[in-house]
Amino acid sequence: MSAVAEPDLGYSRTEMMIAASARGLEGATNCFVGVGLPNIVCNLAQRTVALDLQLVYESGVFGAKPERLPLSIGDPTLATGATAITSMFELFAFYLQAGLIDVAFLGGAQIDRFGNLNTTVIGPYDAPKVRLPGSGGACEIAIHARHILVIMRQAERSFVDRLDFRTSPGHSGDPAHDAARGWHGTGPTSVVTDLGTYGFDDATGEMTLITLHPGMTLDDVRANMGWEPKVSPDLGETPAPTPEELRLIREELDPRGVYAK
Amino acid sequence: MSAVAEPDLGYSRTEMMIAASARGLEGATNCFVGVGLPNIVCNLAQRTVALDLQLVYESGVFGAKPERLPLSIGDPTLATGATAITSMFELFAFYLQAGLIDVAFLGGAQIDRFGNLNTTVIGPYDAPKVRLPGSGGACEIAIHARHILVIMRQAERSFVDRLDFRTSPGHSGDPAHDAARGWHGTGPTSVVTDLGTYGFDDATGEMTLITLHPGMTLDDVRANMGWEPKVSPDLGETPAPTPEELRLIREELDPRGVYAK
Amino acid sequence: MSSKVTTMRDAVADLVRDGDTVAIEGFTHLICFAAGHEIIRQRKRDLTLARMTPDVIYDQMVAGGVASKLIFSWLGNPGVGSLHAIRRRIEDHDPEPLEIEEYSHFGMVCRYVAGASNLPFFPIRSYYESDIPTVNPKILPMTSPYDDATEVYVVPPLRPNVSIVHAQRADASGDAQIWGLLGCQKEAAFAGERVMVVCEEVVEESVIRQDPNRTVIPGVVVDAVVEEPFACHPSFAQGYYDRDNAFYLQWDRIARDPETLATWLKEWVFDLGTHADYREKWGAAHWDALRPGDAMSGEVNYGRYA
Amino acid sequence: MSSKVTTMRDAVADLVRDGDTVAIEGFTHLICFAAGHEIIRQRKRDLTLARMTPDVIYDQMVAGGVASKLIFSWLGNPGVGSLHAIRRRIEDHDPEPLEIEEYSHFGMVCRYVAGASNLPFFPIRSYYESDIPTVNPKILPMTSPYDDATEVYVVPPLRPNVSIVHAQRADASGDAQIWGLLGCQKEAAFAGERVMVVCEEVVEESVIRQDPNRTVIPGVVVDAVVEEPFACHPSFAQGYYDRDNAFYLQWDRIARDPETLATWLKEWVFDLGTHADYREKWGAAHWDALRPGDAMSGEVNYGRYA
Repeated sequence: MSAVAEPDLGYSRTEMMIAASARGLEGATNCFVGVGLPNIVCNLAQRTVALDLQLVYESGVFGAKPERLPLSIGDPTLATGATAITSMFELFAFYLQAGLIDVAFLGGAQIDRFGNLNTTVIGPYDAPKVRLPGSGGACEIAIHARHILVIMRQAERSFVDRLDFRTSPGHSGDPAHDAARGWHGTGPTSVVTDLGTYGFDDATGEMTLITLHPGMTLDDVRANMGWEPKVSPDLGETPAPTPEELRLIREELDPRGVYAK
Repeated sequence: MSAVAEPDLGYSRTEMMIAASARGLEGATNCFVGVGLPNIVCNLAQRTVALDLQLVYESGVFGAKPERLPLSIGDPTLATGATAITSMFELFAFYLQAGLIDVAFLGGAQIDRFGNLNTTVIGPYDAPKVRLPGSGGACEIAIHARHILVIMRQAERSFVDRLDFRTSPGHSGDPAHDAARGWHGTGPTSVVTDLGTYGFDDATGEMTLITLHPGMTLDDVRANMGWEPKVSPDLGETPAPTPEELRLIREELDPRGVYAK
Repeated sequence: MSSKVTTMRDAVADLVRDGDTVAIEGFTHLICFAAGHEIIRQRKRDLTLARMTPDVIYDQMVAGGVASKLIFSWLGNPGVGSLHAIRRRIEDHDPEPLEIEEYSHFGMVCRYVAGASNLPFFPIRSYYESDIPTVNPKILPMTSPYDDATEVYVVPPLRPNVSIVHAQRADASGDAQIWGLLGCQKEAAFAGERVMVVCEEVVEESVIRQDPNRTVIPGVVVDAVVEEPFACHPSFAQGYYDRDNAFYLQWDRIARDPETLATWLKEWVFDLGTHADYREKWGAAHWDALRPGDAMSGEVNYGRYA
Repeated sequence: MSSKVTTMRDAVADLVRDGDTVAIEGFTHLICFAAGHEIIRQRKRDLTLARMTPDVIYDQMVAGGVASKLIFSWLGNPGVGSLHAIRRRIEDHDPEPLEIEEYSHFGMVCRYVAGASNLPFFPIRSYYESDIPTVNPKILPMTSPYDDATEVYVVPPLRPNVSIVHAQRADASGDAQIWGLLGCQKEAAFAGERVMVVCEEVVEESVIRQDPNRTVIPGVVVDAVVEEPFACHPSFAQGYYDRDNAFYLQWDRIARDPETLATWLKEWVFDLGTHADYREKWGAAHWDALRPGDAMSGEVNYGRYA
């Protein structure tokens, strides 16, 4: 990404991302959790804005109560003490495809202005410059989870005008088309980056900057995306992480600073 | 049925049916068990000709070891001590439809000369004279179990020239057609009645009398079926139940004579 | 998590509406007779009753006048014989006709799986050369998209307005654990628009969390939890009580005669207020006689990863 | 029942043939690395390796030269990053090309379900407006037989020539019990033409029969049973040992450099005769450090009905 100085605000840009993302889970009943940041985000939300949030993992776990920060979506700490463990067939068929999943986190190597995501390949599919992991469950999660929250660090090469490959569908750019899809999911609801937070415009489905994180500027945003960003007329500032949010992240959720440093 | 005198042979006609059916399980590895007589038959076979026979129940039990004679295919004694219990979806999809079932028992209110079975209705479907239970699993069992053994008391109204309703397919009468079906099942292999035992002719798929039970005559058979029976040129006599078979039936399997009397 | 625990009376009043499609599932095991009795008692009307095996419970409900249609795959008193009240409605329209829609067992199971999975159809290799599709136009043939020569049949999803399933134990959120025969309890619960879990015991959430692989139905699909011991009688609950086979045999006699049946319904359903009255009327000795011996599962270790 | 218990060496020699499609399944949990190492050691060739998540084990096998094709849905070192040996083959054809065929997770799972069920296709609501079907012609759109406006995609059955699944325990006939994450162990086992069950412990049949609902794979589909403790390392076996995350991180470093990787394979696979040698080489302290504390399931009562 274009160099954006790390402002000395008493917290890292990653901590800001985590706190802002967790607030997006207010009111959520359950969340399909990915590994890494979404995992901390969900655990933070469980302790702040969504006390009854049930953690769902594509590995087949519903209602996980991890005693330690899971190292992957298949950590044994997710199984012990969970509410239910099911086959992956049932997790995807009976929970996800059936429309029981409220919120899911997705990310990717590339995102476009409509929230379409690429986790498959950089360059041509048959002659890849970089071979990425592929869909995993992302393709069906994007279609069936009622709300999609995207958490991604921002850079010109990842916020692109045109994806090299569309792994997971976002908005189409035609809201009438989107409404007629008949999917459970309403597509991406928000994008949280290390620079700001975005919503999606109801009329066009386009990503729209809603708040800048403290210390970030519109120029920082422009320098780190491949299209001219749409900006909310009410552009505001993201509230900084609270002391309690920072305490939870640093002392309880990621004491070794693996993810949040 | 037309009255056939119960000959005084030291065993009942039902006991003869049970013993003859059990011998048909020689070499079988597993058997889809129905309630009633097939249940005693399988338990007898486990003690005589098929020591490793695994009992499978459509209720989702594989490898049952009932401590008492089950009262239905869903008796709790089938679950306790079984090898595996599975959902009915998996029992039908992963075991039966996948071709893992070696032998299954079927019966019905009507059978025709090709082993097609009616368990649905006597009279017209929309204005039934007698409403029968319907298929249960019989329709798919008939298609997927590698061998079908039929056990039925013989009578003119049940061994009919023309079924009122074909619930479960048997042979079509055209062996070339049958071979091209691509089903796991080879269709009905034998029929054991209280009068004799039948096979099915390779060239025509037609039911053929192979043995008469002791004391029974060809006239008894003719009087109790709705078509002129095909008779094997080697027509023989069914060996009578052995003392050990009778002891097992009377003392271990059905001491109260509920089924075998 | 807020508690969903309520009484059978309130759960039926809240969840079951006239005209609904209702599935009380349980394959021989865990058939919730108590819920059926409460539906009769509350004089629900015009229900479509779905069940693989209508069993004695639907014979009672059909006799009780709550149903106008049956969806099923095997219509009998298991191990005993016929369901006489249902047969009278089908064969003689006595006292009125009963619409039927029938499948094979696998077809019914796959209807629930499709309903639970939000699939518009489910393919199975069944019904070949059977007359069943000729009397049920919802069962359709199709060829495989990969191979025109491969034919399957499809069944449509079944999404009951209300699914009622019994479990040995559940917590107050509705996370339910079942052992022994599973039938299609899970599929029916996930397929239901509204779901009632009845159980022998409401237990602490910690009991459920000790053995998460035992959980068959998660609370996320459950609307109401009712604790009702012996609610499956004369059916059984593995490890809790045996099937009351004498009653299944008795029912054959009761149901043969419409008047005897009406008397039975009055005495055992309408004149009782709750299933607790039913338990008391049978008496403690009856329940004691149905208790099995012990056959413990043993424990496994999930491991503590802290 | 005759015993199917054998050694890893004999099981791999008997069941895995050059050119086979092999699935070593296990979603993060119960990934049988020991079987992968034995396949490398026996220099099997031209295998198509199927797995939802190729993980470090397929990076090792691909580097070991056994594979010409991958079928998968997520290609990475979970929680760490890339699989470098596989990426070199795909991106740079180094040392030779590697064919790939990819799905989403749900697509892969349903391929196994179709294979396990003898279904010619499986319908799912996925792949809408995704580019995945454009690069995988086996994923086809179709409309519902009930409603032309409802589109689904179908995936074809996957029937591996050999499925290798790990379980916590199994009896000598192959009846296998698993707790914790189930992944698609059951579906992969039922889908396999030949099936190897590897387990932490071979137990008496009576242990299995005490808790039949815990049985995930029945012996009827199993050809060989291998007892091999810690066979999943660096993956984990719930209740037996933890994931060795340090090794997953280490692998990132090892696999980045082909020479370092070749040295690792020589030292840890080719120069060892068996997984017992591997266990010994790591040493007892390593295994002790991976043992979790206890978290017992509690028991349930199936009841004795005699």
